[in-house]
Amino acid sequence: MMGGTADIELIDKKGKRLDGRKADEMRPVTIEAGVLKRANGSAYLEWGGNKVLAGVFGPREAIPRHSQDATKAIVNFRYNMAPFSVDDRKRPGPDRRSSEIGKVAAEAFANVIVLEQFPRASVDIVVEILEAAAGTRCAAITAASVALADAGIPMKGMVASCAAGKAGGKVVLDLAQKEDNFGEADVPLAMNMTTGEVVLLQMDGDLSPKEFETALDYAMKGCKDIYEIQKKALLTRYQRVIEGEA
Amino acid sequence: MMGGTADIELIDKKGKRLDGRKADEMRPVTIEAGVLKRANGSAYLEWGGNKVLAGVFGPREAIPRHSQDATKAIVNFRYNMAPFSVDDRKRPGPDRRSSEIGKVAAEAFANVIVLEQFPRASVDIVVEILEAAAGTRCAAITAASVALADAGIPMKGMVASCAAGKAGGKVVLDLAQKEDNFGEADVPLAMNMTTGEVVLLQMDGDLSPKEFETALDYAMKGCKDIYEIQKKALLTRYQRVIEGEA
Amino acid sequence: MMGGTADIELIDKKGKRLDGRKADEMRPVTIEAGVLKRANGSAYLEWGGNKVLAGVFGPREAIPRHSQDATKAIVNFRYNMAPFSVDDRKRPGPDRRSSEIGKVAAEAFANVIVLEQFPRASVDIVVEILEAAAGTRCAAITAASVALADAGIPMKGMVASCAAGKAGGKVVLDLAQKEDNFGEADVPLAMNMTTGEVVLLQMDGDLSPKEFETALDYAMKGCKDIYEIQKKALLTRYQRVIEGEA
Amino acid sequence: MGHDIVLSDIKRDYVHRLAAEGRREDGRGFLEFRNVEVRPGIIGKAEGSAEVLLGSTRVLAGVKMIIGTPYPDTPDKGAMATGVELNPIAAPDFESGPPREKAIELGRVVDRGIRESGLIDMKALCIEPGEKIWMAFIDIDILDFDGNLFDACSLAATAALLDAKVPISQVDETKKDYPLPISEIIPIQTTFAKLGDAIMVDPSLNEEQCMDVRLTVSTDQNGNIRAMQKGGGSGSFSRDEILETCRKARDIQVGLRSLLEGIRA
Amino acid sequence: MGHDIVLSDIKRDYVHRLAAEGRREDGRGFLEFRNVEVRPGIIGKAEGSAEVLLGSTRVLAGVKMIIGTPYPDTPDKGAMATGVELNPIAAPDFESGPPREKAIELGRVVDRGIRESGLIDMKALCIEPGEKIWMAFIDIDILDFDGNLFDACSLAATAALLDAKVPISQVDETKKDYPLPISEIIPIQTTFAKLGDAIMVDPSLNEEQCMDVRLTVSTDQNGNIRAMQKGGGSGSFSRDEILETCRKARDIQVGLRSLLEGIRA
Amino acid sequence: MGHDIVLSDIKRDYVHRLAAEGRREDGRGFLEFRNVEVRPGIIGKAEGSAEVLLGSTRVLAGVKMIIGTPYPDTPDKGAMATGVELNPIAAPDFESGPPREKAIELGRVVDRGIRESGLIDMKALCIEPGEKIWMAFIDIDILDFDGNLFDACSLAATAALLDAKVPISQVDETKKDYPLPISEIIPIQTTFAKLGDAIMVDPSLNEEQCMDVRLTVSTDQNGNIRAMQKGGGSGSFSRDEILETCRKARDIQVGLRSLLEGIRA
Repeated sequence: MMGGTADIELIDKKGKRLDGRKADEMRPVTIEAGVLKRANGSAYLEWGGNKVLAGVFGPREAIPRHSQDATKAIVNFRYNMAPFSVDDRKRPGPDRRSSEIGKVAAEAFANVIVLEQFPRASVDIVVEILEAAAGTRCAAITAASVALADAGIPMKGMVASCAAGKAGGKVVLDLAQKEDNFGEADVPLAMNMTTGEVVLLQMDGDLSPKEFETALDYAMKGCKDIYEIQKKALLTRYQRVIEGEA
Repeated sequence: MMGGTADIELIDKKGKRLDGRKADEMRPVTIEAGVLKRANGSAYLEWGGNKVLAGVFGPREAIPRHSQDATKAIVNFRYNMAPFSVDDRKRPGPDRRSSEIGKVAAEAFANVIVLEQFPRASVDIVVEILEAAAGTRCAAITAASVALADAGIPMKGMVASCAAGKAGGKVVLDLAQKEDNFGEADVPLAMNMTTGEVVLLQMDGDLSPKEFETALDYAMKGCKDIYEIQKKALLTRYQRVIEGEA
Repeated sequence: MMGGTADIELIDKKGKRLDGRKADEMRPVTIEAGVLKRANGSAYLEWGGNKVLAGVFGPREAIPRHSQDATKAIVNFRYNMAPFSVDDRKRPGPDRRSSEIGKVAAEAFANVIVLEQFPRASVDIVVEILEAAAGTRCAAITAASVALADAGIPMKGMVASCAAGKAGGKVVLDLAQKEDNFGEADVPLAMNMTTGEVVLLQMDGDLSPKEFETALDYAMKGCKDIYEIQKKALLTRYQRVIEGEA
Repeated sequence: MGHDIVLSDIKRDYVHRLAAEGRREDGRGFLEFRNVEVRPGIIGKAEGSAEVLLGSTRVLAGVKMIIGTPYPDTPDKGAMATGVELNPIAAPDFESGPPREKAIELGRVVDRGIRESGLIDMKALCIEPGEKIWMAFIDIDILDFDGNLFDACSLAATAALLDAKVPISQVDETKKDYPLPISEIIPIQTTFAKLGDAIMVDPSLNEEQCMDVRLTVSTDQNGNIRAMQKGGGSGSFSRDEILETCRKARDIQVGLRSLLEGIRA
Repeated sequence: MGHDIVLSDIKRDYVHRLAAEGRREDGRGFLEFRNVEVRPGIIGKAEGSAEVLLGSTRVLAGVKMIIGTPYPDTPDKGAMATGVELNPIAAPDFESGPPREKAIELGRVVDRGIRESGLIDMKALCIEPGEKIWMAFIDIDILDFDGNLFDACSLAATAALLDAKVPISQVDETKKDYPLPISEIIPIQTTFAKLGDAIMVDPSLNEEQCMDVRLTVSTDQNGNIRAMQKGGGSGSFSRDEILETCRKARDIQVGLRSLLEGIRA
Repeated sequence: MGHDIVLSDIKRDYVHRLAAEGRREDGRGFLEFRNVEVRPGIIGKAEGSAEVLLGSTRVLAGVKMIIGTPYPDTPDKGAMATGVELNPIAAPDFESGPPREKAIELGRVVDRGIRESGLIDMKALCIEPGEKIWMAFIDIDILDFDGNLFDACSLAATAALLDAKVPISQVDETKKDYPLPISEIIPIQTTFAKLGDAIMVDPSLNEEQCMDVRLTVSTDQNGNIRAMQKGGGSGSFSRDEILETCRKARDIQVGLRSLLEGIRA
């Protein structure tokens, strides 16, 4: 969100984006559920250039013990970027950005997981960004939701996530890397797909009220598309299970 | 205590100090008790250019539990300088100097607080140096003592604190910033004002036995003056409480 | 193990090493047991230029409690180099090399200490390298074994340790500093002297199968020599105890 | 571990019941801020400073300007960093030690509010391209915690930056210190708590502890939205609630903005 | 603290009994590796990468090449560093946080396997003696843990280095990226577990949890021994067992080595 | 957590009763040090070193001289740093890990004793103003703890500095190493414990664990006071006790000072 620099033309004269997409078009997304042996549930997702692996453990006894809640389970969300996932090597280990993403993502999932069934327990979501190309937090949440379903964690609804924003003066869906770097605004959003309510919302940049409303609608529409892909991935997984492959 | 450099004349021909004070004269001190809502007791102090805020919590169950003493309360003293309190920005977080000051200050207050009444408890003193101008540890202890009284912690006596030292070849009371930087010795001291005994004493520099005795007497005299200001601050506080303002 | 550089002649024409030793000759070793007051057992060792102090505490209740094993004692081995022990000052505190040495040394001693006698306990071995001159891990293990015996910890056998390697194209026993820096291979080894079995083995460098076999035999022979010196140190210690000197 | 403050169920029921009735424990309307005071310039050793009192919440922001080298990818720009400390003086359950998730989120939201909005003119902080820049360190010390740290910290940081001077005379005695170059567009941040169906601005400590979820909205004098952050719980917002909250934020920020008038180094 | 995985005594007895009978739970022979797959070049943003699947064990190694300054004592050589993370995604008992002893040993053995064998031609990584060098960061991310991380990590690191390019075009557009200079001698690492008197290669998760001790042996295509590490327990090896294990390692590495053929940036 | 050494009440009563009767558990007079031995030059790789035995207390100080860049505000001066480690080899209740308050106080008192007294001639450690200086790292390793670490560490550090050479030949082979430039004024530190009304020098381990409070006084050969530190408990001193303790310190230091005679690199 550095503000557009004159050098880069993010939208061409025909209204097409750098990668040829229309304003309200998403990058290609593929999801595979049940990819890890040791995790209770897992999913692998590719979204544009993003490559994301999600694993879920639990419900299990929360540790350290002083983190336990006697009335319900707690949700831990570990978001981590592999050192080789970005152009400049990322130093291993948690940083402030990862902590913040982990916090808001955990709050989003606390909205849908039936936590009251598991007092003193934790549901531990681990997401590893293997390769990053803008929109990693939406990709992480989307993959995690599939991994939770794969683990059989009871949920009141799936969580789908997608960002909209503004680039080259125009509201667009699902910012690509250069749109993210040189665009004017980014609005990552996640929805509880059963209730249609927003469970994650952040925004940085500069949007008029009208532009913001459009961005909001684009992102909510994006979530619906993502939700279809999530369901397909889980269906494929269940079929594999039934066929005895996993 | 770098040893006087030739360039700076800390005492002029008339025996006056850089800021016009006489050798045994203190900088102006003001104290206000009861300035914070959440702390059990608090005080704000200005002393020369020093601005200090003290808060007290407790007696309350000491944590972590292995720090508890089954026979009496423990005293924790957190001394911290705000990053913007000094000329060069201070990195946030504890450093070795803060740890040492916290230790000797906690020992000074362990002398006067009636710890035996509160087994397994802690009395937690938190002092924040908002702006620093030499003599911060004496200012911190002086403010903390008022905050303890404001919190109603039972004490066998108030603790007052003041430093003496040597600057420009002369023993002086309450060193100012430049006297501290370029002077020859610094003797911070704290007293239990009920017994007249010394509960904190440090010294660095170079003093003859005679000079040291004079410095000791100056500092003890300074404590007595500070004590009067402490009592006045508490009186004002109690009047406010009685009048129902707080 | 940087691989030999042309400049340094590690073996002369007569087959002698830089310090005049033959290929299968060790540097001088002296050990004194019972040198510390507070440790339950201790030993001081000099081996070539190495100066090593070992202390043992326990068996005692293992802390933190979650490290306890309900069926047997655990072994902790702290290997540490003093900052002034090496040419370039070593930053104080643990590093990855120390952690690894501590781990493999603890595993070696877990082979011989009768751990089943002390459930929930720890045997804590602390080794300080006061001066380092190649072969510190063997020196550390050798000293620790004497300290354990001095502490009266029940053992199924003494552990002796010695390295062999390759330098100047030749397999040699007990590499000296320059042989370690410029030689072709290093094989540190430790033996349970009662069973003759290898309880620690590492290797880096480049050895043909034949050379490796020779190095193994050299190192095992070195352990036997070290074992004699260990026994002598303990005998001297017991005589001192009997004579009431300690 | 920590001295946890557990809000009793009775308190929680009370605050929620009030909210359902359109009321608040301190008698405020849902769109009413508590009394706010901004005190600029109170720390002489800082290049800029401001204390903000928001009800009994009290935070102190200080700006230090330090000379450094630019990042390789922005050789002609200054740098900035924001730090927020949940000082244990401010509440019985604040602890010393490395910042936890809550403090990290708070610090990052305040930091982004300054950074992404272009509040500081970073190019004006370049002294010598590729070699020498000014770095602005904004440190926020929380001294008394009575709810809504997000808005108190954001306001204090903005006021401290408006109060700040570039101490050029420290490095070149022939030059005179000048005010830190600041954008004309100044975003103001407002935070809303949702309790049940009620949405209220500037939550008090009790309201914050009882709320389902929080939405922070930053708007500028053109009415544009400059930053948002949902947080503070597992609750959710509908599309309409989000748009409505943005409208409220645009209205409410006017009062807070007026407190910054006249602050200039 | 952690979610410890305690292997039941029944399981332990079963695995040991099988071993005594010359058998393994998955039907393999003692000198048989599980199915191994090497997938080079799967991370576009890394200069080199490779995923290794060893049974269900899955690790991903990535190489990043960064320009830096040489160490004072090796002014004409590049630098390298290896990091291994026991990612909590890989097993219920892996934890976030600073690496523990096990991860440190693993990382150091993999690092030494590359460093001491001269796998990377460090002199070819010098750009300007005393001033500018390439530093190779090899980071290994463990994604699924089903035993024998030592060999999986070593193989992935070696494959990622073979896959790696030096991104010289990033600093000099007139030049073309070229393959990372690699030694012709490539050591292959094989790990053996000892259970009772049985010694078996490539231990599975259960075998690893039941083993008395472990011996890792690295051998090159000349049959020379390049590295060894005993670990994994308080067990011991006799002189003959060590020599015999070295012989087995020389035989077994041939199969693994063939998986690296054709990988070259 | 730690392996705490709890002194029984019986022991405490005994030590206090002895003190009240003018006696000590080891038969010493109140102004009598235990046997002290100073062994300089025992670590070949250190630029200077000294081991001190004080009763059974044993500490080893080593000095390393390293070339570095001066601090911006002292371009023509060398630098120094003192580190003290409560090595877990020295006592059952010493733990590994970051130094706690006790170790920090000890380290800072020893550091100030050297730094503030001007023991090292810092200007003589400047090689090239603003560019290159010598930094003296004084590391103190506590090997056996039997009370009064303050005086043992201070004496060892002073002896190690007297023993130290500046290794100029490492950087310029034409030059010869020369003794570290040391002030002619050498402060000697003595520590007194107060038990009830009794004040005794060089407390043993038991006396230290039973004392009400401690006063450390550093004096030079002119009889001037160079440093003081009260600590070790919640006890207090009267004005007269302080002055009297200073007088005793001036007398007692003579014996310790004689142990440093003849130590010179």
